Amino acid sequence: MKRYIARRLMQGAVLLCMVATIVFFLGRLTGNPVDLMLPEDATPEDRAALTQTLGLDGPVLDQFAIFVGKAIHGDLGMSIRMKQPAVEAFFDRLPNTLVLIPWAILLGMLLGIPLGVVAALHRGSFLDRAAGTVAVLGIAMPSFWLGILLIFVFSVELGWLPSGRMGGPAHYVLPVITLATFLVAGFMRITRSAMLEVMESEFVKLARIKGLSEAVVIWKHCLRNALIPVLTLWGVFVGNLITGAIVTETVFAWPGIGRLTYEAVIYRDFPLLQAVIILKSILILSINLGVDILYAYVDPRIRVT
Amino acid sequence: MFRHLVRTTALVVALAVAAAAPVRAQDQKGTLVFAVESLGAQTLDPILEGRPGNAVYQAVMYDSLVGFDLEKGGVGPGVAERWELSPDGLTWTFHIRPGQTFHNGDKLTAHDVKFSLERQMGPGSLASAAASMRRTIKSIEVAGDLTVKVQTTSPQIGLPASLSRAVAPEGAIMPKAYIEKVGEEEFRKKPVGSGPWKFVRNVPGDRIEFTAVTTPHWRGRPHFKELVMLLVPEESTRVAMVRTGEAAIASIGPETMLGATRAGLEVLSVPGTMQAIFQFWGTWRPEVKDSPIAKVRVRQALSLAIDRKQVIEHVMNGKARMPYPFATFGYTDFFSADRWKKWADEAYRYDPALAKKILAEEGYPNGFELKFANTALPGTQFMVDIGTAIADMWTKVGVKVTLKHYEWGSFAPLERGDQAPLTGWASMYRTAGRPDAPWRYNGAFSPDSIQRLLGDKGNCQEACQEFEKTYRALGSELDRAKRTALTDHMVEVTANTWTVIPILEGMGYYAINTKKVGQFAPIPGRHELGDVFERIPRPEQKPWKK
Amino acid sequence: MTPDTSGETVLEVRDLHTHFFLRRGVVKAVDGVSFSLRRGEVLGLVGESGCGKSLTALSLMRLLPKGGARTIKGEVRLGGRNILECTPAEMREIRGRRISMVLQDPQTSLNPVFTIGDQLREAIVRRRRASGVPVMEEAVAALRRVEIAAPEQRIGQYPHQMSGGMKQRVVGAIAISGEPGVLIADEPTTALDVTIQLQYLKLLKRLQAETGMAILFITHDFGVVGRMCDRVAVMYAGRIVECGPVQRIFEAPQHPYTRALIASVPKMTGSVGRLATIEGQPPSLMDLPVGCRFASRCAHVEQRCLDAYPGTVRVGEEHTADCWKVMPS
Amino acid sequence: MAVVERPSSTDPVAPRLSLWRLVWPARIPGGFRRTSRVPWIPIAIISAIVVMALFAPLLAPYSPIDQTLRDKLLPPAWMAGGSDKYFLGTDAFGRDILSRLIYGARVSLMVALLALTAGGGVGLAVGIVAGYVGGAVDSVLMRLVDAAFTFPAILFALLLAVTMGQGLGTLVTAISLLLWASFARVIRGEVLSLRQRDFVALARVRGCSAPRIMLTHILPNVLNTFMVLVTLNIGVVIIAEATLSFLGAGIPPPTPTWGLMISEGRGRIADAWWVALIPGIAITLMVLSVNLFGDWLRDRLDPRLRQL
Repeated sequence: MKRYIARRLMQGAVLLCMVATIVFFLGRLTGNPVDLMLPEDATPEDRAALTQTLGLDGPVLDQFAIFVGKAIHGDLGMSIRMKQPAVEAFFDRLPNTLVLIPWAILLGMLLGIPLGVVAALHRGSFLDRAAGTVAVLGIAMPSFWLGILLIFVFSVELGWLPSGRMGGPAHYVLPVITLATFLVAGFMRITRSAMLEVMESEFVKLARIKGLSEAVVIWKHCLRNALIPVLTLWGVFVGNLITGAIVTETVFAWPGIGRLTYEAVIYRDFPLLQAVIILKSILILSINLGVDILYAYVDPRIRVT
Repeated sequence: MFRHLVRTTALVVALAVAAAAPVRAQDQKGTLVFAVESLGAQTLDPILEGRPGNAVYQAVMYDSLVGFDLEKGGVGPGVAERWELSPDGLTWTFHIRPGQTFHNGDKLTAHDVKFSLERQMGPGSLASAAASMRRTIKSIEVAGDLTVKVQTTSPQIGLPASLSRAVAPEGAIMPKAYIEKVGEEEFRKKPVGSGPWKFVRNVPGDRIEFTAVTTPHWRGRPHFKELVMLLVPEESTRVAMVRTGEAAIASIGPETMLGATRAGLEVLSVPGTMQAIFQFWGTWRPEVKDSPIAKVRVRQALSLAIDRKQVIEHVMNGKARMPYPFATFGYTDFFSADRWKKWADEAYRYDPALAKKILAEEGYPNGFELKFANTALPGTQFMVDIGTAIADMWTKVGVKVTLKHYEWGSFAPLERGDQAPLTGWASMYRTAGRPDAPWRYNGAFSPDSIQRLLGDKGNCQEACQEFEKTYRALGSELDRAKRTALTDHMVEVTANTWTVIPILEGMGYYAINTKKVGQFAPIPGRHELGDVFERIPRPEQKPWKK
Repeated sequence: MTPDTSGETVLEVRDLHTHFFLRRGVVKAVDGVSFSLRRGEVLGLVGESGCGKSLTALSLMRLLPKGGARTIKGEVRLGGRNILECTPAEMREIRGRRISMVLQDPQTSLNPVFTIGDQLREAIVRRRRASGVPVMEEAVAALRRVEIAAPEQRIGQYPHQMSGGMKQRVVGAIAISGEPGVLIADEPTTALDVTIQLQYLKLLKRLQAETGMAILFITHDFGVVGRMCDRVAVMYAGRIVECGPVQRIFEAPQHPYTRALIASVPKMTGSVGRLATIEGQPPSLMDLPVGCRFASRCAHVEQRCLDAYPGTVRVGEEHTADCWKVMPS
Repeated sequence: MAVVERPSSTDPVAPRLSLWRLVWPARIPGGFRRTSRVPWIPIAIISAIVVMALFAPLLAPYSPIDQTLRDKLLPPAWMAGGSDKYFLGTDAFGRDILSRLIYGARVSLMVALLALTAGGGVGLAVGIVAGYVGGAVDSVLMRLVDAAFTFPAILFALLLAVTMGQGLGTLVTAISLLLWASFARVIRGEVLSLRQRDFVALARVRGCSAPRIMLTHILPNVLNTFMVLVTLNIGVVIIAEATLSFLGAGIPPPTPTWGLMISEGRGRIADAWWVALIPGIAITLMVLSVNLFGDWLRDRLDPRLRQL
């Protein structure tokens, strides 16, 4: 297990280097943030001065060397737009996104797993197709569209819920629903297929031979096994959610890292963009590693190897 | 008798209390929530923020050396009550309004003004005009507590305007003693200004909170107790928040206006905030010589093909106006506005028949292929819609429009260097509403400017030379009448080249929940509300008229 | 190995029909199977793959695979009661306690995410509900009974930590923990190594002797039949074609199919999984002939074989065969 | 738990008749197994949209980009104020929504086709090579796949859009980058198991070259899986297109795409709901249908495929 983790960490480091390099050069291709900071009638002189002030005037390769040198020491530069260390800006906003994600996953699972079980139990029947349709509906709607519709219905027309911003529990409802609908289909599908596989297995037959009740057979013997693949999806889903948060956070004016990333692109805030993508990758990698370790505890077969 | 006296005294006391206390309590109360699409850099240090952000949220807590004409728009008194130019044109003297204080109690003096201007020009400043200021300002002297003298290297007629928030953010006045005492870092965390609102809290990516000053302020004493500015990037969400009352005011685009009105919201429009224009790139270059757009009359025909009234009515929902010539507005300084208004109404009319005729005469009876870059500058996303609309109108007179869309960040780099990607193209562009026309003209037409739409140093022909001459003359002309004549001439020379063609004069738009705020008027030409909040009444004080 | 004919009948199967209803048609996998099982007896059920052996077993457990399998006719009398008429709840009471089963593949028969102890305890707890004896001790005892060394340690282990043979013993322990009167063993040794096979068979024998349960032993291995069984039933294309005491079947097989089977197994050691020596294929279960199902492969086929199915003919004591050509005794 | 009791093992003699069975007559007593019933409704919807895309110029009553500003924001014909000229109403430029919807199908499907060909093709190739060749090649390719999974694809698309400018090419590139890794991962898994099979071993014994084996033995055997992946990912592409339009990185106006139509109409839900709602419903129906069809296809062709 230790060797496994060590290997994963090494792989992660390599990945990060790749990601950092790609982001750096891709970012530099996209133009100078100075253009977005100056008014349209600025003089060339003002432009040159500002470029220099921001340290964007050297050759790209030199800039890259400086970036790498600093990055090794954990310094990912200052946000150009906010004049704040980029790492700090990221961690300022990270909690706001992290408070959203567990609820979204929880809601996604609460809807997706029972739907998957029901679909598996009634494979091929009307219920199966109905459950599948409901789940797929979640990925069939663009989330910004869903978000805007939800705001229109629940906050403007009905006045039940606030339309945006962070705040009390009520503020969480719509963003969490928007994020979760996206996950239901995934959870439902994997639960269904895992359940189908498990339900045909010999050990379930043996459980029945023992005379266990159907409830125990399904919800204990089958589901516990079916949950293993569900768990592996977590890593993927958290990654998706962090990316998906871009849209949701924009629609609901949620000051999280999704929104921050989008702003970094739009304002050409290179240091911030680099920092955000690198830190996000670290986040996704560690969540995946965490899920794998957790996986080992749920599935005893992996624990030893 | 005694009893009577007691009773009277009690009554008097009660009345006095009743009179005094409620005044205080009623005077400032409630929270004014403003939802805005962008909070810029969201920093409270003026030297780190550009113009729009400064005008949105820094303006509420900082005063500018030169202020506004609240009625007409353009320049007016600010921290300085008045200013004058020495006869040689090299020294501006600013007379500071007495009795101003910063939020920490310090008096605002000439020292703060000198400090602030120098800080704007200093090395750590991201002010867009920092370099220009360094070049033009020779020295800044404190001539008494309330007098500042600014010496310039050459006559700078436009200096006061460039220190007015009507034009630029560089005039923001910061507290010298405070910054020197606590240092820059601390100042950025706990900023202190002299405006009618005090800083409370800044939550990055979410909001900035202010509280009203309780003492009288020359800009006006706020009617609300708190002011919260929310960052809500998605427009439909902003409108939803105004509808639900989560926000009182939200910035919107013209496309949302109709919906907001139908939903029972008040829609406020700020006249003269920008001009949407289209312009032709590198028409003077030899390689474009044979291209249709190198011909003045073809360019004019393209303008005649645009039905501006339709665009105003349907794209801008009626909340826009026929434009003046390029970069000029009703409030433009030293400018014969009425004359040009008449001229523009004629010149910018819709005459597709004439347009087709001209095209035929110029040898394009079947139209030609026009490459058109559609783009929108930050904050005016509707420019894309205008571009789409005029491209369609050109199609209708037989021009084959090749439309390419650019996000602003990728368009801006194209106009620099040899402009190869843009040469021979037409594109959407914009000019912000500000009173000094020459500055903007210089940026568009000067042979050493970035855009150099009439020619560059190596290839400056008739119109280009004429512009150059007029602009130079304007730089040192102190006489009002002559200055106006020169400005008019500059406008005429360039307008007749049909290289930069206004489409419409745009406005700033706000959706307002009338249950949350009372009626107020914006400052003409000033899109952002940063200098307006203190004058916004509570709904019970001045209800909106239906 | 003389059959003990004195024991009471614990399981009686009469005219069992279990068919698969598929879109393409009906697969008559079990089509009129009858046999009986006496206390303390081991009945071997032998036949090629796909002849319906396993489905017969599952029909008895009423654990038919999903997807259209239904028992449409017949009787399964367990202690005098037709369990095909039981409600699902009653059936659960019966499973594990009256009739139990050992599955073919020990690798997949145990739930990988629970410990051996957990899975054993589930069976024990159900049987004893409020028993005073600690369940744990009983689980250990159950493991010891199936000859697992160091059961105290094993009980906390997961299935993947054990060998195949050991797992099959655990499965056995679970199956008999409810002290069932009938145990169905569906090819329990097929997946095991030859040496372990022998051990396991011995264990089964011993357990049977101890508890007196009846075993329905399903196999395609005549060698195992000889070692384990008192009687044997030969199944072909959904029906039992011959049934009798082991010795008689070996010495004097009556049905041509049985004869072919035995002939193809030199010295009773090989398997009959794939019979290369019998020409042709078994008939499609979806499209069974009217007559004898073996007719298409039988060397002695006659017209009557094709025209009608031969009845079950008693050919000796406890010995029957379904063939037109056998002589009733 | 009566629900979970298998109907097949209930009383064989007299199957219980329940209301449910009457309502759903397919489960008549002794009825046949009903798995993977052909999803006719989704197939019909998909066919309709494909027909719309193919014959857009014939079907659309108007040009999708011609503006009639005077007729802007007309509601659908059946509503008060609607005009018979515009069955589904008009948008803010007075363009016919029905025509834009029809042409939008064309653009959306074009994007899907190109992105799936490019992204899916690369994924297929990478998956086959990684799975078959194995060793260092496999490790390197799979690390690349991991990197692609770590890298937020939407951001990548945004970056590309601001770098290369918006357009079909950018969009297709961006979406392909989003797709290839998941294709590669699934295909590789398939190939790994195929490699163990006899016919591959036989081919190797016969002396077939590696490329030949990959092309003639492996490729045909993963095509089913590939088709299922393609089908299920059509929805992913359509949603990605819409999302990128929302973020301002999709196909620029005035070209009609469904995503752009929603994006342009999203501010008007209160007063002109049809502008955003109609294309939204179209997207939802299409993606739903494609997914349901894909699910069915997967059950038919490749039941082992788990998700996505």
